[in-house]
Amino acid sequence: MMFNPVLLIAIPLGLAFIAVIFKKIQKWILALGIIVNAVLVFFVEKGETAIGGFKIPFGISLVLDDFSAAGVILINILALAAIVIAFKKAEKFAPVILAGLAGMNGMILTGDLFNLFVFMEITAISAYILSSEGRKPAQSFNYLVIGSVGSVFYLLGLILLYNQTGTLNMVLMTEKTGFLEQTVLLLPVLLIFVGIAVEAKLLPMAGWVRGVLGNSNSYTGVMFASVYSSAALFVFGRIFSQVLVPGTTVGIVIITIALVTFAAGQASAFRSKSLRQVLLYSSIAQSGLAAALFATGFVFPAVLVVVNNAIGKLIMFSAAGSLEEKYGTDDYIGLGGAFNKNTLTGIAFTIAALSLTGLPLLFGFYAKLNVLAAYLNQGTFFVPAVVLLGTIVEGAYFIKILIKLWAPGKEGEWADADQSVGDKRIFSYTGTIAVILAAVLVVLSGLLPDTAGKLIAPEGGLLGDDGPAISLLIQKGGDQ
Amino acid sequence: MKRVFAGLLAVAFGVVLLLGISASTGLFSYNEELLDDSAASHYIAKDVNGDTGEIIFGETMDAETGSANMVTSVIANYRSFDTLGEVTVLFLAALGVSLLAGSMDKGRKRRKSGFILKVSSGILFPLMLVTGIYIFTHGHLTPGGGFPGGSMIASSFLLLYLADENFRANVRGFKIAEGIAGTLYVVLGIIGLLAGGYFLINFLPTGVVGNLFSGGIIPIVYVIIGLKVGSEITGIITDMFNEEVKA
Amino acid sequence: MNLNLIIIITTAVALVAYLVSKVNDKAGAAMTVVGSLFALIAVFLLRDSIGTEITLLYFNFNLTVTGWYFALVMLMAYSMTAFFNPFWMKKLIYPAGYNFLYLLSMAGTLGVFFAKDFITLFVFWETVVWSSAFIIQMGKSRQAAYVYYVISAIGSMATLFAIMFAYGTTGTFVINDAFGGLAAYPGRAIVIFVTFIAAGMAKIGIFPFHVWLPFAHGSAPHTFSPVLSGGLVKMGAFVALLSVTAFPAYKIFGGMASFRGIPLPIYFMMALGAISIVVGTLMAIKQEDAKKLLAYSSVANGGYILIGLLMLDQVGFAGGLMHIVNHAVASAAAFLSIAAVAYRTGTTKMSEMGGMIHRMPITYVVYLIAIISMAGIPPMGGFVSKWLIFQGLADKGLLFIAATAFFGSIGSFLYVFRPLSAVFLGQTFTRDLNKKEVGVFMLFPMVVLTLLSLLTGIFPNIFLRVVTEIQTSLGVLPVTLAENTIVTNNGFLDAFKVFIVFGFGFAIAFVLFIARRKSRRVELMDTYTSAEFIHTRELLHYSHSFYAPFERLYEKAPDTMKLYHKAAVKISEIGNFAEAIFFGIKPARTVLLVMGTVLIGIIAGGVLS
Amino acid sequence: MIKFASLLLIVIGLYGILSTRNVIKILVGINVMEIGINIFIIAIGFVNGGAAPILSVDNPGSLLKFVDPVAQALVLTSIVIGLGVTALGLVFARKIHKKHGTYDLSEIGGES
Repeated sequence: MMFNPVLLIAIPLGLAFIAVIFKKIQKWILALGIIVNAVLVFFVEKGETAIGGFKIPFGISLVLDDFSAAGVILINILALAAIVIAFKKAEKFAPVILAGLAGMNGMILTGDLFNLFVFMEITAISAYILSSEGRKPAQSFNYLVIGSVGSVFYLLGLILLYNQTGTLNMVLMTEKTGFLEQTVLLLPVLLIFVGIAVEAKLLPMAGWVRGVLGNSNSYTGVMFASVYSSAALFVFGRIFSQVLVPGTTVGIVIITIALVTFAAGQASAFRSKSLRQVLLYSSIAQSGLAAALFATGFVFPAVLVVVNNAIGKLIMFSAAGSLEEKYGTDDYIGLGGAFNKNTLTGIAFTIAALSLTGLPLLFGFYAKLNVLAAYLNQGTFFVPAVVLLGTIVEGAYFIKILIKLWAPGKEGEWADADQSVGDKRIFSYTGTIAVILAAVLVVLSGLLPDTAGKLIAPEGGLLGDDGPAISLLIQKGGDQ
Repeated sequence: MKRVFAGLLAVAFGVVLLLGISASTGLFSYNEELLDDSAASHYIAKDVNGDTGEIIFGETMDAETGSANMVTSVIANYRSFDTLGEVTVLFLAALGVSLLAGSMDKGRKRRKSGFILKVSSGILFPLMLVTGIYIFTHGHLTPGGGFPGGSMIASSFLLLYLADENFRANVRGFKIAEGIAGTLYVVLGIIGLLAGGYFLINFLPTGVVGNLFSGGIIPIVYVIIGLKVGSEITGIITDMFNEEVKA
Repeated sequence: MNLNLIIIITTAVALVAYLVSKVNDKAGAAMTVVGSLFALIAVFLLRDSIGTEITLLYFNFNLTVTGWYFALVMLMAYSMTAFFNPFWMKKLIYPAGYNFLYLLSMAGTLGVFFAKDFITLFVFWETVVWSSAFIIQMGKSRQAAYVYYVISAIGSMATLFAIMFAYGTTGTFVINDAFGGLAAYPGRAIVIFVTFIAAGMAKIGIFPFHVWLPFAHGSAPHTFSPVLSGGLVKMGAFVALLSVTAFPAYKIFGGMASFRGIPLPIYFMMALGAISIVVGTLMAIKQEDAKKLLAYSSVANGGYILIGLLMLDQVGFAGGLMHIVNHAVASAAAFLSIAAVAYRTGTTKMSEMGGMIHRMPITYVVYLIAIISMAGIPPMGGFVSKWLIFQGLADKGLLFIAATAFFGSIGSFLYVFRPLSAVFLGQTFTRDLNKKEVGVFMLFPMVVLTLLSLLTGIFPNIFLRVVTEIQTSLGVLPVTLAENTIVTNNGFLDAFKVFIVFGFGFAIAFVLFIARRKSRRVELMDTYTSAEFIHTRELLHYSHSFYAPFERLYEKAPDTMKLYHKAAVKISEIGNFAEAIFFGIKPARTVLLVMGTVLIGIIAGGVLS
Repeated sequence: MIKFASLLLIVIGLYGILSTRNVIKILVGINVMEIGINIFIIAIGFVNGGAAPILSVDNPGSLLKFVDPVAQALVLTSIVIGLGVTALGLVFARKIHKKHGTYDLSEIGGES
């Protein structure tokens, strides 16, 4: 039995409204909504669904192709994982989270640019509300202002395009903007880029990230770094690899911004001493990488990067948030040996970090391999060099953290368990189980890259025609 | 100095916008025609799903949307999904206000208001309420609709707040009202999905263009939106007032 | 028994060892002995299946005689060191993790040596890098693991770039095909050659990547340093070998400018090897810590290996390959003996020990023979291989490199004897008077390695026969071997005769030593000068300011580590800058930047189009 | 002309955001910007000589010339979204005031 994809939006939305009526049981409604969505997402019909029964380029439609399917599956599963990790922290925001989930699903699924704007706003507002958990109203306010300015810019760009094309439908827009000159497109595309880049965490629009993510707890951290940012990146991918494919001039500008984001993110993470700050800068860097890939048209590698980053940051932010809640600090210098008595979470954290760095046999390795192959097949050497240099820096700061958290002890003396901070139970049981499952997923998909690749791109539909036929590059080893 | 710089940058940005926009659309001229085959032209002719000929006010039966107000037909039918989202935005904002304001503590006391103000606002209140309801029930015929109507309802409550320092609306009641209205909207969509195969499809007969009972689900949607917007904005107002006076 | 089974079984044993260690860490450590010995024997028996190919999951292996040779060296280092593991469990923070990673990294090295395609090579390579980084952090220094990882990562990422570049150029990952197909792209070939060999150089510890060795070798758990120096460093040698053989460097660079028949890119690498010899030697002389000293000696020896391998000729290449065995055996033995001493005394600082020969005579002999081999003094194996390398250099007339190689040989006399005199000779510390020789279980691997060292020195042809096989398989003219002599253009070497001569001399010296043994023992502090007692014990110790005047000659030499520090500081500065610019709490800043971005974007777009 | 005016409003709003540190004024700036963009959308949707897009006794047939109803619908949505964001922004402003006793961001200092 396959269902209409609109249910992915309608069910959480309806439940959000219901949760307001029955405030007492809202946490169970939240759980129900998230679980139903996480199951339903595997049983939705592929293809284009019209809303309201109007013929497609004129009515609003939802597009569920390989790309958006990968997106919604990721988002809904991550949302489930996030509430499993910290249900207690989530429950008071039940309607907000449900509406936010609907917004994210809508963002990824929609085939209409204005509808996208509406869903982006839903998502953004739910994010503003969640950011208030950081108890830093000035940071939330900063986020809100940047988000509003971004959305105004997006709207301006969109309306300029509408004036030229008379349509808001993405497919038709692609077709009609094809006839327009680059000079005419330059301003609207840049404005739209700015609007999306706020949520996608690209510099310089990511000014809010440090304040918001740097004060996140184990729930909101996961939501921002993993769920929201993946959704925004999927939207970025949709727009800039399929709808408004940037021509060379706009493309160079966007890709430059994305690569600067990557480099600046890695460098900032390298210098940070606080765990959450390292992670948030690393997220920014990964967003930059994914954005550069999307804007170049390398969709599949970009999706791999997004997925890898999402799962990794899910694990790491939940751990960082829990550490902060326990010790009041997440300065990793002061948290020596925190994993010593919390081995399971430690292992999950390690796997996540290694996967982000691209250690072989973990999922991240295939992501990196595909990224490099995409560029080098095209004959671009500059970007792979930047990516690899970034990876060295990334590996450096991650191993610094891992060493600190695993092996306490003075320099010049053997690592000593007695010098480690803390208690046996820093992390909640459900949280530990969730992160372990996520880590197992990373390892399994690393060991069986083929299966994982098929899950992400069932018919190779993300690869495009001229892309290398590498669902996962690895098999080429023996073939020839 | 900073301001001068900000001003210069804003001006530079404005110039770029000007240039960029005049590259695509004339800045001092307006469109002479709607673009051929644009969405708007189809919405006006109500022929998205097939040509039905000219729509004549008061004559055409069972047109595609049946709403005389084309903006309404766009909002509540062609792009009803946007509107659902828009309602959700407002819903989230109201929720956010109540979540955040609820966690704040006392503010200053309000001044006592005069007798005349209290009485006259008591007279105005039902008038405004009724006007609001009129506006959203006639949204498919005349300018206006759910949002203006809802805002009017909310402003009637705002009037009471301003006029009477002891007035307290029942926040919980508004929350329940908005929840129910929102749920009904989604349910309406799902009924459409079950009945017509499409979410939010206009599954009722649309009647004669221009009649009060026309437009299929459009008036229903607008009533829902009106109630919802009204209760949401009232909720926001109440929360902000409560936040100020909570002792 | 095939390779897949070996890898699977060792990995499985690693997992079992982890679980067993949770119950009883010593039993788990014993599993590492079992696992590594099993792998050693099983790989030894693979000799018959050389030339076959095999696939495990998506990993493709190719059993070459080269890989077999390297794998045996590696497994020898692993299995012998494993005997020490049970005695160090108490000191380790994660005994179970140690045992697991020990065997995992061992399985990883197997994959590297038998890899048929780049992906396999890289996957196993990184496995080894990470698992050893996690072992090193359990030792005396966290910084060590960090430095080790960063340097390795620089190499790994450069190599990954080369791999993907070669793939982008030729469309295949199979090592021989991908590299073979590069002949048509000489421009790309240079980039690929240089970046590919980077990982190897980082692992061998070639200048400027040598900085991690003193950190990691010096501070790793004592039971892992022998593996690092004796074994893992050889993985780098393997990559260096690939860069001249699988990547037919001489063929591809054949048309380029060359220096005495060596194409410049290769000569450049050899020069780096030469610099490593000098740097390693000079730095080793300075060290106060026995393990750090040995680490720098590994740098120098890595230089020899690299130079030998890069020559890819009849003699020098054979010398390089031979030196891999010799250095692995000798360095593992030396590190193990220092570990044995540290097991008893608890320190590796030379100035805190002395006279251990009276307490641990067998360990002393092990160390003595190991350093003789490392310094390249007959009759041990190190002499044979260095002799071959010198022959190769002399043949080609590579004067500069030959000079540094000689310098390194002489320098190694200076440093290897320092721990000998400081740790084993001289006065025994009172604290150490009641120490005993280590147990049989620990003596066994040391003795085995010593015997191997002797074997390589007396009958080098046993090993050189395998070397000739490798040379043949790579299409290089094999070194000429007679019954028990090695013949080169410039002469011949009969190692056995050399041994007889040296043995004779040693016997006479020993007899004299026994006959004249009349010395009286006094306490170290039982002395005075200028009618004053000396209270500073250090001043009386052998190792104190041993080569102070000599060291003064180069104490101002620049420290390579500073370069890396500077790079790190630069990156932090960029990070600080980005943070200061982009991340504030005032939205005005961000809005300003957004507007600026749009402006610049428009202008850039306008300019570009 | 109206397009020009609306652009001016956008620029004024931006200038407001850039030049003030007061949270309330920043919100005002955002609102000015939003109004500017809304007017711009309406102006884009305007058709010379077009009637208001409502069928009525005066404009009975759909073949007549109407202005773009889509633009008006979009503006309605955009207004409501702006309202929601402003409401939320005001609450944040109140929270800032509660916490720091000021509406001025530059007086808050390095809250991170």
